[in-house]
Amino acid sequence: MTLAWAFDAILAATVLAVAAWTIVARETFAAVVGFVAYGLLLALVWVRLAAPDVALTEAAIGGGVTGVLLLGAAARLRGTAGVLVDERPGAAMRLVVGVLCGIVTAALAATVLLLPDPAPTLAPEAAANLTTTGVGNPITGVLMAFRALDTLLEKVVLVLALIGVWSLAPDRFWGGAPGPERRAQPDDALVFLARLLPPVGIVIGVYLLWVGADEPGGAFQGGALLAAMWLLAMMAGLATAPAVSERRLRLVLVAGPAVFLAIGLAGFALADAFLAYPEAYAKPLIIIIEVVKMLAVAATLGLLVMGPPERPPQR
Amino acid sequence: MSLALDIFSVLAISAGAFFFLAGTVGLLRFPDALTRLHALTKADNLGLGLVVLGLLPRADGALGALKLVVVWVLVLVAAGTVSQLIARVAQRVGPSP
Amino acid sequence: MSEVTLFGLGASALVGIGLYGFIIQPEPLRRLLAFNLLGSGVFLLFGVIARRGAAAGMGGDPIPQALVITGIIVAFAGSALAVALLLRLHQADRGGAAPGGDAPPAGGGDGDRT
Amino acid sequence: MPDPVAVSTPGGALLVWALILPAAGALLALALGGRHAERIVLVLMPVGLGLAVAVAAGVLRANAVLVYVVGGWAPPLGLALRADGLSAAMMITTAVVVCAVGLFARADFQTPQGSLEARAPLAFWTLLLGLWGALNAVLLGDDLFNLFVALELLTFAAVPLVCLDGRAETLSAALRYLLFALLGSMLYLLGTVLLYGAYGTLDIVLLSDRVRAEPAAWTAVTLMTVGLLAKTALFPLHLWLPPAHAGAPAPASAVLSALVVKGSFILVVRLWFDVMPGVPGHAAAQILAALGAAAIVFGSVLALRQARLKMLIAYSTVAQLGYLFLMFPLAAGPGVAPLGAWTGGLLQAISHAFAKAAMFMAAGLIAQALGHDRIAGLGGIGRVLPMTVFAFALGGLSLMGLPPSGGFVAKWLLLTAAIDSGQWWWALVIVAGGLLTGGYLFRVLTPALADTDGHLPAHAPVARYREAVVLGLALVSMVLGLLPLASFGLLQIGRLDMAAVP
Repeated sequence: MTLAWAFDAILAATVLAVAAWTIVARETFAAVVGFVAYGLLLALVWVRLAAPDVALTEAAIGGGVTGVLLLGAAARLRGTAGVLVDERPGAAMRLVVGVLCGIVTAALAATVLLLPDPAPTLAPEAAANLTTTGVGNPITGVLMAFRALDTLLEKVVLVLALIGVWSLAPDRFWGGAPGPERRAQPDDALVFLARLLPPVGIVIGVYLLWVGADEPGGAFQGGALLAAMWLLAMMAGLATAPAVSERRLRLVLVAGPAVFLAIGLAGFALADAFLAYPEAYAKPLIIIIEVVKMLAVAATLGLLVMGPPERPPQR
Repeated sequence: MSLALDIFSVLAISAGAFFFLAGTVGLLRFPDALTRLHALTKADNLGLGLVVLGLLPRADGALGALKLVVVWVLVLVAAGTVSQLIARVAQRVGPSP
Repeated sequence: MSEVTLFGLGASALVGIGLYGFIIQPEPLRRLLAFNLLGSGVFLLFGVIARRGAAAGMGGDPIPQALVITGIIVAFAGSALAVALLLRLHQADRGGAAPGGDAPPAGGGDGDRT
Repeated sequence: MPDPVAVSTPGGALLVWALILPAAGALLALALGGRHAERIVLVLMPVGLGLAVAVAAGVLRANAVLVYVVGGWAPPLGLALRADGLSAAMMITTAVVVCAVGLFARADFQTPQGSLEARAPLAFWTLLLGLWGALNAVLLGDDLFNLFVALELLTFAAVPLVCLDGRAETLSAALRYLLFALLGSMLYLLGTVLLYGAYGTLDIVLLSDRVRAEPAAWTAVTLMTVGLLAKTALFPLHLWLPPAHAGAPAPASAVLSALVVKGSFILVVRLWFDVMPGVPGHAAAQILAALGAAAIVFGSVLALRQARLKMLIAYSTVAQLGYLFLMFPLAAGPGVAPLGAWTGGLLQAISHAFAKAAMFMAAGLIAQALGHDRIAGLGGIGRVLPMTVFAFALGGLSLMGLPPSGGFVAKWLLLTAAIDSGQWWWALVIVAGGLLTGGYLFRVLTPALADTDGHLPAHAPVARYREAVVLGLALVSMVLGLLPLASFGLLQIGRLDMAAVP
């Protein structure tokens, strides 16, 4: 037991060290690179906490896509004059804030230590009701059946965030495509990677979705992987960014929540409650929702990373 | 038989660890970006290969072993491409410290 | 103490670091980085509580783990909107793209027609 | 004792429609795009208003809460939607204000003839629907994590509205607003995880039976309250509100000031009175009310010193939010006075919503007519836009708390509760706040109504129906004061801390 405990102690110490370093590092770009490493280490912590689904999500979205987003921003802002930069707080202020955060940490640590010993858990209830959802993976059961309203609202959050990002574009670029003009001449190494990796990525993404019903995996993780592959292809110039006003793109974006909503409303008639699934068809319905959800999540995550339209619309 | 496999695993993994160490030392000691890149990519890929080799006998069944090898190949491809990209940027920017 | 509590204390420290970074850092991008640290600390607490609640043959209580997956995606959406705002602010500040350019006269929204 | 298993009440399905319709409308508006977004909002406005009234009627008729168990999975495993008197009243307020803003904004956010689709109109109408759905989700949610997702939905619908015109000031105001909101919701989530760790559920009704006064509960309520105060912009954490609400286009700032800040305020009320009645204790309530009092004084004084009309109204929001938090020490505990304080606090939230929306839209019309909104240059606007300035004055009356406005009844209830419970200092704060509010409103009204002996300021024409909408909202805020006191019984239904009141 002590070997595992030692490994966990080292892992936790490393995660804290990298986190502290990203805060105190002087140069923003280095801090963001540190953050990406931190995201991957965190995925390892999630594996140690026996949560493979969350480890996948953390690696794919927390470390990966968020890392790409922040790296892109750091690269664009490198060397430009800071904007909306408050004045650097003096030593006294830093001390006060440090003490405040210390108190918060101490309170949290005390609460964690004082948590009730027979930890209150809903695992037995979830296990008991899992069979009626027809899904093997309990987390997919919670996301798609028990707390389906959370997942539905969350997909509407993604769509609203995308509308918010698109609404930041100057008016004359509305209708155009996000991302800068065609890359000057992408490196052939990148083009090679962009030709080799996406097929593998797509296969793994679809596998993640399919296996998500019974094993760790799921639509969000698969969607994030597909988004990564799409971004890679676009960075290498192999794929062009879709125009914002393209009807097909809008339908793919809205299809995720719309199908979920339609099946939920059908629950009124077929299974006596909103977002309830008729007993026999629970699994196929959930799979349909997950497939459409994955496409919508892949498109939304990719477009969120690419940002508002930056090119005039081609008439 | 399993004893021999265990010894083999221990040897391979420790060799892998040694190469990782060499790569890190190279990263710290070498003067400029290009040589560091060289050290890092070569040593770490070899180190990972040895670790994977060491884990193969312990993997659960052929599928597990195949997954390990696929992981190694993907890392090889990614590391190779990324190091070329960084090298090209390093050349354009000039030998920064 | 078991490793779960160890990670619990680590998560509390992460929250403290994230909060400290969020308040201290002057640059918005660094604040966003600290916000992501704070978020991962909170989600780690969810994970620790899920692991403590392991029962009925599951490695951990699925409810908090599902909440974390939803939380990570919502936090990502927040970061994406913040980054887009930051980049657009740089453009507008540098006077690059004319802010709003030929926006339709959005009512008397903004004050002086300067 | 076994947990009470929530079961759907007859009128429950209404709650689902009230939540789903605006969200579905936003998705449809994005999919169809172009001019359809505006038409979808026009169609949904009466339907949404009807739903809100139906929910309120259901709650009144049953004299109990409406509950809907989503997906058939009862809490703690599944989620439930719960409409008590408070959420029904706030849903009607939300519906009326959103309908008024929708009618008002048709002139501002029309897709120009030439182009198929324009950025600002599509964004405004889609985000308005998203905002309406998010507010209903915040009011009806019965699970703390579901409320977190609803809060994020509200934030992502509100932030882009601030910088719709793309100017550098509004973009930096929006970024500061977003950073504050993200920090606030993450602190809220931190408190939620502690509650789940200690009590094993996130459902409000189940939590109110399980939560006891212990370190986990105190830490959780402190973190959640600080997070929600950051989103409600209470005094020390109000820095983001004035530039954001003043910079936004007029219809957007009306919705932001009247409704969006009230969403997180309602969650603080749910947390203190429904989830853990009595756990935060009297001392904590005094601190919260002290922050409210500081907000009233600080906001009013700053409003007095503003040069621009919209900044003055934004600081007035900071001040009026302070009144809402006076309710916490006064409304706790049994007895008649706390009942009055509870009704007074929530009535202040409702009448402030109507009055502030009317004032922001009036300011929008004045700025469109004169081309600027400098208070110094408002001379004679009273003759140019009589209805608008009259509506602005009515809204001001309600904020000052002069009879017969709704604000008067709210402040009167708070005043009597303060005196009955012997906490006379809050009574002083209320009266002082009224005087200060009067100060900064007359600073606007005197030049506006001044007799400029004949020559009128150069002005652009303003549509008559828009003035009527603004006047209508201001009159609603006044009519609230004329309703008999008994009709506010709706606000008492379904309170979890009052075992006596069903």
